[in-house]
Amino acid sequence: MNQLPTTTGKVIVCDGNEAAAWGACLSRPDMVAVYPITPQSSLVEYLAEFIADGRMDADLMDVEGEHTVLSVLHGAVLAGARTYSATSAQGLAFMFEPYFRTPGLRLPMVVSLVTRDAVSPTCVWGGQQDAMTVKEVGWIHMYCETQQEILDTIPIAYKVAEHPDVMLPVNVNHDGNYLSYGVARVELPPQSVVDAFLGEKQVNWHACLDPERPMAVDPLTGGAGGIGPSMFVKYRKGICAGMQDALRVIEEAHEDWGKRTGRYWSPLIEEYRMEDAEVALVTIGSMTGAAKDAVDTAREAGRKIGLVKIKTFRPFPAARIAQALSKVKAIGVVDRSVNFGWNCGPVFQEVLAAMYAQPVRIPMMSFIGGLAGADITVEHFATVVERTFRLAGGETAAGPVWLNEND
Amino acid sequence: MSLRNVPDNMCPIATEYTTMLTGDWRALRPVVDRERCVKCATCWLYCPVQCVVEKAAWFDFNYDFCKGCGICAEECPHRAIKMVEEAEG
Amino acid sequence: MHEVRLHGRGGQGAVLASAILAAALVEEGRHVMAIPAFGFERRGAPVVAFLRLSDTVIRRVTNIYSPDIVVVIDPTVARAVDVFAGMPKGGTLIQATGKAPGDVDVPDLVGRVATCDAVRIAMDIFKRQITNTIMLGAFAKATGLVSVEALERALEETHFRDAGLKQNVEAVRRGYAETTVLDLGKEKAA
Amino acid sequence: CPTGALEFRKAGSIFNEYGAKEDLFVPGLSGCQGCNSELIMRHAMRKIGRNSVLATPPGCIPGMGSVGYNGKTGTKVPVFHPLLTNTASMLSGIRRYYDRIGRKDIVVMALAGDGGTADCGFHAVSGAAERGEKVLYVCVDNEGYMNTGMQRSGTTPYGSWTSTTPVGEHMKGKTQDAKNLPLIMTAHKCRYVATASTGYMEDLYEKLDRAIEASFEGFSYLHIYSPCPTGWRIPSNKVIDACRMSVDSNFNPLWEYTNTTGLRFTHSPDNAYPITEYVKMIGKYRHLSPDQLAHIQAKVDEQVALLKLMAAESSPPPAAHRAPAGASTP
Repeated sequence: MNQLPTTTGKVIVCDGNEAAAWGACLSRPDMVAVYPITPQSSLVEYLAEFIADGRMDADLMDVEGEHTVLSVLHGAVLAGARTYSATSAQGLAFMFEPYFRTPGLRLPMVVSLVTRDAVSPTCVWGGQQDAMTVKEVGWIHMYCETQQEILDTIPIAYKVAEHPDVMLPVNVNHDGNYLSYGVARVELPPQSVVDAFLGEKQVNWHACLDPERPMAVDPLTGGAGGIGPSMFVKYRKGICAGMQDALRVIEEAHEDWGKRTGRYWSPLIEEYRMEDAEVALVTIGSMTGAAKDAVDTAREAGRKIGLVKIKTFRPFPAARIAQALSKVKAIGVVDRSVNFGWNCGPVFQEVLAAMYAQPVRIPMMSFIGGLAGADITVEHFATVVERTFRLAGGETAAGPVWLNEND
Repeated sequence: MSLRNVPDNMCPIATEYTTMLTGDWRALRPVVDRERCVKCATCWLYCPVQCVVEKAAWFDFNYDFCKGCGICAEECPHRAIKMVEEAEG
Repeated sequence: MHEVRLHGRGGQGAVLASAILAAALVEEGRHVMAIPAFGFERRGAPVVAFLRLSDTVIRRVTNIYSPDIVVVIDPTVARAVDVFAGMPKGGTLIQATGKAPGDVDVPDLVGRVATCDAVRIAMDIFKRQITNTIMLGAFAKATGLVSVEALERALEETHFRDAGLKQNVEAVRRGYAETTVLDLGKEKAA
Repeated sequence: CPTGALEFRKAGSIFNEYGAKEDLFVPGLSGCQGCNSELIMRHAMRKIGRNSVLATPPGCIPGMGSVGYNGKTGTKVPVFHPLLTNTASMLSGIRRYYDRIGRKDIVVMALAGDGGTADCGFHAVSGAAERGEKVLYVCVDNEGYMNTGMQRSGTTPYGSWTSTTPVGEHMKGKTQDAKNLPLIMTAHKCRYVATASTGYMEDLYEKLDRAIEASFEGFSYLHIYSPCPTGWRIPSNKVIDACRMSVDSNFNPLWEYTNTTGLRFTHSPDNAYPITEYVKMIGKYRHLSPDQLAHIQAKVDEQVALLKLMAAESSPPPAAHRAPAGASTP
């Protein structure tokens, strides 16, 4: 191995893209495939630099587009490699064909999504429309709140992806602009800690392309009549089972990481000041910090409010969310993307479904903000708090509320 | 980890071979004239299904798989192969 | 908590300056969150970067709308943009200019003015108008929030190497030494 | 050789060398009667052997069962369906990782159709070639999407009937010329580029030898012309005849190219038959007008003239190749 970082809990100051690159570096992927796209570009530049400097012992595949980025990594995983890449928006769209195949082959890859609003209107700024658009494909999706959480979540993602009960690809998502370029204090865990945490890679024990273990990977499956359709169902159910098992494995992996580094991130959802809350906000990603500040301000004014942050969006931790929100009188869900067909945010839609089994129907309202790089400020959250309290007080839910509409 | 430990719902892979008896596609069957065959292997070279079988003094066909395309008869430089109609029934 | 806004022009390194300042502040044991304004940074066009610093964890990842400290690393960019926008009463202006602080035209709300003839120093050191690290020295002098030593250590952690590092260390030192600070008094700061 | 004696000797020598080698596909693949792609697959893998990883992107080759159906496989080496669009990319990833762990003797290869190579998969082929990935890429060119019902592709020749270039009142087959993919690949500085045909099997075997060797050093591209009896409307027993005539008429000239040796014909383009001798064997050209025939002949001559220039043999094609006097390009 080359001169990998020997730092012991070294503190650096970096943006989210560099934090992601460090998370990848510390996870020791064998192969990294890259193609630049705003706002991910500096992330892959960091990877290239790490490899050029010998800090990272990985093969750099600088290829002709995102479709090939994911495709070379499919080949590499089937040959036995641990892999990493990152993309965003139009790159993710171009990657979609192999992206869709990844969970079906149960390839335990980790790919960062630096989230961005997708065209049209043409936009190169933050938003989560890209990641939300691919939520049904079978990748695990985790959303990070801070630069440190990005770095820590990448090794955790490998641990989850390669767990024999899971064997699914993971997207570790961080918000374009605010996290990708936002600079903060980040602690680098020692390499030995990450090595011990991850253990031996387990990437192609289930499916491989190796003359020493010849097999056909992905024979045609299905067709009316015969065993084909039932086999197809079996594999689809297998992915569903892997997703449900992932809920447990994600918690275990976060717990293990916490023990080794002292940083315990909430694995599925984080409950903030929910103890006696009568009103709750639901947030996702980097908006959460400003929302917590707004919650504190409201608490100081004597209002009983809390917050639930969603870290893991796929698999959706429906039971945990229902449990956390079951006692409140109103819920305000803030999205950074749009669910066009339901005229609300996609997170709102999911929380709504999670609350279905509750004996009492709790009023909920959808807020959409932060599209196209817009800022969701503490003041915007004050509006969310106000509207949600009015909802609790009996006002009829109207929505969605577009937070930056009048900025 | 060996394949035995791979759950059968994990992902679509295959290690057992398919067997399809394409011989029943055949309307015409190649028949070798053993007197004329000089074992030049031209039929073997061009047979798309590679069902030509070497015998001691001539080349013959595995009729389980021969689809009856007729290339062997067409290409045989010694006109040692004839395509004859499959018997009905 | 302090909120800092840096104004410059594309190519002068305002964003890099905010990242170096962030690193230096972390060296001093503070928490930081630095965010560049997102746009197409083109050489010469006005550029803004934000930096929040605090002794406790900073949670909000948002832009800055009411900076109590404004650093202007270009002598003429203030003609193009309102560098005082959102500044609360008693705010600090740190301006790259050859003028004395008392000669800088500022609105009443400004409580402290610091000036540094950064372009002249830059021409001495770099032979080019790169004022960003010089103005970090000015920031240290004007605010006392960060030491020159911490800035030097932060420079060592960045991409600067060898001659470039030496020049930038000198830039920070001279920026600190050649900055004049004028307190406009309690009546304005109140 | 009119008596066939030469052919006879060559067939015997290939049989002696490879007859005992294992056919690496199961018997009973469901290629059409007389399928030339099946013939190519079986010979190619017999030559290449078990220490290989094989990609067969969507098309007739997996369609006939090479990757298998419903949990069974048709191939004895590691085999997979890439997407139609990413064959060369997946192979790049496999090869790079095997190189990284020191397993450098594995042949990492594709048996791909023209659609996945020249059309929607071209970005992957071009990118892998540009990066010099150590991959053997065999394109089995049947001039269209034969597996999905005979639609046109970028390599479908001018005038061809296909299901998306039909013959009707206003359109008489394809109105554009085929792209010449092997020539495009020479511009990628591949380690090896060659064209081949099952009409000249010994030439194909020799090129496979050189292509395999080159694939350990860089991108190696072999383009094999493969008439489709079903989609082209050829009697199944006449497929090899058509292969030979496609070469003998210069419709598909045989050549090879390396960076150091340049382009070299492996079958003389001189004294070629007129193109009419070839197209009359093939149903998809049955409707061609004299103008269309003249266009095809002119394009064939143009192509050979260019190849000759590249081979530094710039003498013009013989008069017998020329389009009939007075013919115009439609």
